[in-house]
Amino acid sequence: MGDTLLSLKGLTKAYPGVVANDDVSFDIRPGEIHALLGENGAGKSTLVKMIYGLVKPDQGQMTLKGAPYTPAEPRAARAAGVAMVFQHFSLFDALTVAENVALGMENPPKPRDLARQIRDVSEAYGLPLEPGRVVGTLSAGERQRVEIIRCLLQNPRLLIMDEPTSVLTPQEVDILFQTLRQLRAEGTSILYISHKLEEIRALCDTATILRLGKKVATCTPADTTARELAEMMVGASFNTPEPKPRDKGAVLLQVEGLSLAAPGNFGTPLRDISFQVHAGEILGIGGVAGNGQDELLAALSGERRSMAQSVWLAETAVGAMGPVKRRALGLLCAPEERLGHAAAPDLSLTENAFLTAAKRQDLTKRGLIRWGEARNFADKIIKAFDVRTPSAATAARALSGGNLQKFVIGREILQRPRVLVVNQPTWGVDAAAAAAIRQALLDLAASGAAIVVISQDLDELMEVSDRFGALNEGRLSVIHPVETLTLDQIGLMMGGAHDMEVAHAHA
Amino acid sequence: MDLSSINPVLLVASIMISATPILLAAIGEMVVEKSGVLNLGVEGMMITGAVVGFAAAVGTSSPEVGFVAAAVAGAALSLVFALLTQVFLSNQVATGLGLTLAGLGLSSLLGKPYEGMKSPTLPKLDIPVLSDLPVVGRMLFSHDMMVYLSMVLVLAVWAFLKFTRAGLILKAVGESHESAHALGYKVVRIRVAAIVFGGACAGLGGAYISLVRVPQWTEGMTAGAGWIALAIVVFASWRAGRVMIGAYLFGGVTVLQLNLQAAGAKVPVALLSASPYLVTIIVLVIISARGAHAAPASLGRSFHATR
Amino acid sequence: MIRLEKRPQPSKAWIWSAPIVAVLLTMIVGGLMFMALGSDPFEAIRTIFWDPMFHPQFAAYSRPQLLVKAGPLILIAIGLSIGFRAGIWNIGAEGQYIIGAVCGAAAGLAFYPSDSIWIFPLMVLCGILGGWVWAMIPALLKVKFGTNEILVSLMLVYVAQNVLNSVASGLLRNPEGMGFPGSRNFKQWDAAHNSELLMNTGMHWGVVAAFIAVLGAYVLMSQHILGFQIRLSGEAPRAARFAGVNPSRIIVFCLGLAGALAGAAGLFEATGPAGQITTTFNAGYGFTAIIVAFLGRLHPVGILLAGLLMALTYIGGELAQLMLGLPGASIQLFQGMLLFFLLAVDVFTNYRLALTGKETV
Amino acid sequence: ADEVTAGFIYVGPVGDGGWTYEHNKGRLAVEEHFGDKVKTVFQESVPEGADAERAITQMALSGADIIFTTSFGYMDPTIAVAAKFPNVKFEHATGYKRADNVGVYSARFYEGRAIQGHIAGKMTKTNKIGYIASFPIPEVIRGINSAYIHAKKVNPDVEFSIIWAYTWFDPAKEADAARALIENGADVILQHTDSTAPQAAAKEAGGVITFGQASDMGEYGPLPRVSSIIDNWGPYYIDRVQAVIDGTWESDDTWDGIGKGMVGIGEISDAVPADVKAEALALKDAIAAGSYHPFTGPLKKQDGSDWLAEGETADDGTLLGMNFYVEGLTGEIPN
Ligand SMILES: Nc1ncnc2c1ncn2[C@@H]1O[C@H](COP(=O)(O)OP(=O)(O)OP(=O)(O)O)[C@@H](O)[C@H]1O
Ligand SMILES: Nc1ncnc2c1ncn2[C@@H]1O[C@H](COP(=O)(O)OP(=O)(O)OP(=O)(O)O)[C@@H](O)[C@H]1O
Ligand SMILES: [Mg+2]
Ligand SMILES: [Mg+2]
Repeated sequence: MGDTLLSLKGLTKAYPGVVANDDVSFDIRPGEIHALLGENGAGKSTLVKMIYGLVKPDQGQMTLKGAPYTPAEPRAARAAGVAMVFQHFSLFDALTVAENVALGMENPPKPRDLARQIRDVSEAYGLPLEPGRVVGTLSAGERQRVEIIRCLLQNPRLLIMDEPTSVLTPQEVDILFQTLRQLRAEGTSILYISHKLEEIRALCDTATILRLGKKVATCTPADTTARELAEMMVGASFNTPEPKPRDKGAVLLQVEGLSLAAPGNFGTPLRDISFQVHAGEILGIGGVAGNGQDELLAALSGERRSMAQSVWLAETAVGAMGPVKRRALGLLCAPEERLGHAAAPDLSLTENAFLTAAKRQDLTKRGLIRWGEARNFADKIIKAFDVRTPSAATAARALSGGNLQKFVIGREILQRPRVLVVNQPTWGVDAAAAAAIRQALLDLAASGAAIVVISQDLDELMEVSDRFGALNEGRLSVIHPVETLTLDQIGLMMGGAHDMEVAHAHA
Repeated sequence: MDLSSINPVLLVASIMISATPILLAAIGEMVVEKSGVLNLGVEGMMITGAVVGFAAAVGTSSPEVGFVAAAVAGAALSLVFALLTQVFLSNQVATGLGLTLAGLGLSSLLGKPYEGMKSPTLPKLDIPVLSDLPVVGRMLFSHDMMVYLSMVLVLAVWAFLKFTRAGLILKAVGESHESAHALGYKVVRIRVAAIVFGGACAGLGGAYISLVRVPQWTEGMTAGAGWIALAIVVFASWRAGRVMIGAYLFGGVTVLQLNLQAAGAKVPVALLSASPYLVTIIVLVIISARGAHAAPASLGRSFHATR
Repeated sequence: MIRLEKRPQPSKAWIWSAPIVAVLLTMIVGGLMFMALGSDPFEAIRTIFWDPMFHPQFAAYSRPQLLVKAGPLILIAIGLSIGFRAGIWNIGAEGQYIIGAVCGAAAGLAFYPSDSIWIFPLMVLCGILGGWVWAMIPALLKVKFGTNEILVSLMLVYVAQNVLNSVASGLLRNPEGMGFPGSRNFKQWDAAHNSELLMNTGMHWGVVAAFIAVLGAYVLMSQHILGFQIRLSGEAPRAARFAGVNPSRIIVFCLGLAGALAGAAGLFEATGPAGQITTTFNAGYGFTAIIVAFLGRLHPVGILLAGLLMALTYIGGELAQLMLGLPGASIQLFQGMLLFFLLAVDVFTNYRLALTGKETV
Repeated sequence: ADEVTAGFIYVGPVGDGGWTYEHNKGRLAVEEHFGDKVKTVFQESVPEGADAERAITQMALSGADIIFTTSFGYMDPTIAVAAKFPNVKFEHATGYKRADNVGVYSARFYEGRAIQGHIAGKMTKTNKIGYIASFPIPEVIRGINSAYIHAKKVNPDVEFSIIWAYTWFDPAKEADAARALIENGADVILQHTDSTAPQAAAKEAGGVITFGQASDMGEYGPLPRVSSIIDNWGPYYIDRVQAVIDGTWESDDTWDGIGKGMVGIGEISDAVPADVKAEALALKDAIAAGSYHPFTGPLKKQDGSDWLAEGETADDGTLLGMNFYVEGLTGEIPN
């Protein structure tokens, strides 16, 4: 076994308008866990896609165990012993676990043997899976197991994982780490991408940091502080949001016994959810992806209706109203998925501003749209939230994720909501922009609005919210003030242990 | 009305003949849709197959050659659709409709010299023992080769989708082209292959009309069979076995309503002759009301890979 | 290697030039086809595109006929395009057209031979209603059961054709028609005749309605909140639901509008240019309008131009048959080509060509 | 004009093998007969409706001197265009509206149907005769009645089963209809639709006889096709064009049959027994000579009411508007 497993030299890949990777070189040793760090858009995913044969480098070479390595397609990469778990899952909802696994293998064994292998391997690594289940019915954590098992069945020499933990509970993260350490012990190298710096310090042997497509450093994470890592990624220091003093007012949003059936085949039902939010308060709702976050937002926005009495806006029962009426009353929302849900990709920013602001900003007159006013409103959002775009006539899909997110949040905040519900407000947004968005939320609360922040980023929730609850399989845990919670308790809440002890302790 | 005058043996036999063209076209279209592509040009490919098959059969005096030529012609026309939708990323609905229009025009242009001609017809297979059975022999075992071929094709497609890796990949592409691409499958290539297969099947179906069912060439002779084939795919919830049931059901209603007329049934003629379409609508409603869609998740969506 | 690369924004230049490029390509390839058929390609192209408007012998007659032919196509295509923008694929306009004409004609004939001025408005109203009702069938089935509207609307065309066969030789048959199928001729009954409004212009009420529809659709789609909701539903259904758009309402509205316009077109045609309800009075306008809608890129002004262009190829095609002996089928193929070329060229509005393996920055 | 142009408007494609095919044969006969003196133009597959009026107008504008519009549905458009072109002569087939420059012409196909009925009645073994009808219009009803009367005359047990196809020309549908009739026990198929698909279906079934319609369909003889009714428009067209050349053309109403040769009876094949053939030919001669009218009393209507008394013959007015079955036919005329 040589000194390096995979060596990258001068890899460069340009997309129109950006150089995603610019002359990147580093080595991965056998049996090490190598972290790849960088802000959103730094080029991490692009780099690993080149290693996996999905993207062809414009320039540069790779060598695997000393031999030139130029995978023309993923099949070649898999044959060379490279396996990958994708940032956005590459699974097929309507197919079974076994079929999904087979699709990711070069020469899958007969169905019966494969099913047995899946059971064996998944148990050996503590990631139990039922081969016959349809993937669409699995939770996010289970879906990731499918991806991982698919890789492990091929005995890879290099396993690439692109942000695997963003969808896992702390407990599941622990299990995953055990698995990865076990693999390292067996001699497998792991290239590990994550934004969670403490994780990386705990797990990884080496870290390579990318900024704007260039490699800026390689270091040993255990010897570097999280703060130092973050500054290397960003290349500068930035402000952390500051809460202003705020007074808790009357209850503005009240949810009582909200239950809703799952939408479609693969959704999560909401089960008996109750909570209150006061004026000037931020309620944080955590949980692993796919535990009812989207469904809760849809039930609050009015996309899905429930019993009138199950959602109250101040003194009004709004549960049976549609989105337009709720908005008119001051209940605004910003969903997680920016393109296609919060905004229509091919429509201009002006049109997207109109999308939710028609009533509150008075942008229509006898059914006709006052496009001039709509444009003014869009310009106002662009200015107030520093949205980088050529103009308000630009299509939403032409904006970068972070800029569009600022636009979407800005659109709701500038309509002066009484209650604002946001889901993943800084998902995929770089640190500086994320800080700005959090600051805006804090300011809005200070001005007397009630806010619900649904997020999978625990640090974010700890930073902005006054009280915290977690969603698990469509149930909401008991809600606690943030100051009283430890990470362990939060993990239990997210995992669905309905924290009876904790509840007693603070009763 | 004297229903007893209807001869059930002959009735079943002629249902098989009238169902075979739609069965062929529908099983092909089902494979296309399984790969996530909606080709509404079945009618255009069928009629092109009908004319080319007829011309080739007349030219070579061999109906077998006619069928092969029809399959090739249907496949060739479907390549136009594949080029437009898979390479030029055009809207599949519009392109399919355009293909039907172009196919109708092309076929009547090609067919001019063949109008009013007779073609050699496909001989009935004489299956030893089976054909000689009383009743069933005449009913089920004395048809031409294509009737059995269409059934074998259904069986083959069923087995392909259920048991083979290639079938699994085809379904995967139709479910999520992004995931399939990420795993390294050639989405466009797989879809083009499916489209071409669908085109060949539609061509065969068309040729069955012009070489066996009618048999002669006339403009517009497929008379909507391609649309029925599309309906049957939905009706069948994208399952091979049910495609067969659907095609035979439709063929059955079509033939039965004529038999009822012939037997002097006291039902308005307009209602009888609209009955195949009404039955199709009713079945579509029942199927959708039961929520058994099972449509491939990527059906009709364009795919463009960046590399 | 050349490959396609998505543009961040649709190209304005291509939006306008793509149809022109498509027409030019069609002329070139169509010309080659005509040459293969043994005609002079230049003469054929001239006959199709130029003669209907400028031929000394025919133009005075054919020019107004352009409007007569384009009117129903535009009227139907406008209705269809609005649904297509919302992702609702009504391809059964032919059936809605037939039923509209049948209902409108029946309503009028019930009062034969009254010469009240209300007859024609009543017929128009019933025509609209008839088309609307026929379109409501797929609409309600889709809303209630999620039934595929493409297939239901299409199957209903065949049903409508059977209804037409039945009433043309039964209920609506002209009692003075010697037992032949076909209604009374509306051209001979002034109260019900959709006559030319200005002599030798081809302008009849159906054409007027088409122009109003173009204008109305333009305002609806670009200025009205409902049009915005329709576009939103087609572009991003989830975003539409988030905005508060009720998908069922959009389905019912779009199919209903398309049905109403197709029904009106049928009635105007039956009482005007066709003159009577016969088993064959419907000349496939409902299907051709789909192509017109796409040629016009689902935009009202585009549809206006596409309808006129389509009418031109029809009438020019007839002249080419008459004067050059070109087979009618070649014209059909020519129209198919036009659509294909537009669809192909359209890719450049959203994508550009790029050379791979080269630095682009 | 030095050269006369004759125009033809066809409802179907020239190659339909039936109705339009025979009209086009008539046009070719005109070309052949006059040579350079007459030019012909035609337009095929012209839909009945708005497009017909335009097609006829454009033909008139292009300089045609006489225009034959060869389908019933062109009646009103022909009248309308004729009013705008007083110097152009129009001839409309199978209609009933005339004008100074519009004449009408049609053929007495029911005379041929009588002969078919006779042969059919004699030859059926199952006593079931299938009839593929197109639209419920007088011409078709006349044909059914005529065939039935003469079949019944020679075979009192005969029964007709009728399928209304609602099309003049749809081979697939015609083939299905023929099969359905055969499945119902019919061993003779009469058709009033234009394609040869029923012939092919009968051939495949075996033991069934058919008759050619509009054209001879001789390629299906001697079995299943045993004879045919042939439209023969050539002589009439030549006659009318000659009248235009001579300047003697006048609007008139022509309804000719076997006697004038407008309706031809195709070769009766050897599959028909000699005695039957002889009887059929005798019937044909009697009709041609005018000594026998196919609708001669005593005849009752389907409902049992009297229509024609002993020895009385039907008048043309009743025949032209015929909308009832004669006694003995079952089923209803759809409407
Ligand atoms: N297919 C593509 N076409 C054009 N630009 C692309 C494409 N893929 C990535 N990019 C751009 O390349 C840059 C790097 O993207 P990449 O996905 O590698 O970032 P990342 O570091 O993985 O970010 P994240 O943390 O958000 O996952 C970004 O600016 C992105 O917009
Ligand atoms: N973005 C928007 N801006 C303004 N008005 C809208 C918007 N979207 C929808 N509307 C319209 O506003 C009206 C009220 O919308 P809302 O969603 O409250 O309706 P609803 O609850 O479905 O109505 P109902 O309770 O009557 O069924 C509807 O006519 C809706 O079509
Ligand atoms: Mg990434
Ligand atoms: Mg990320």
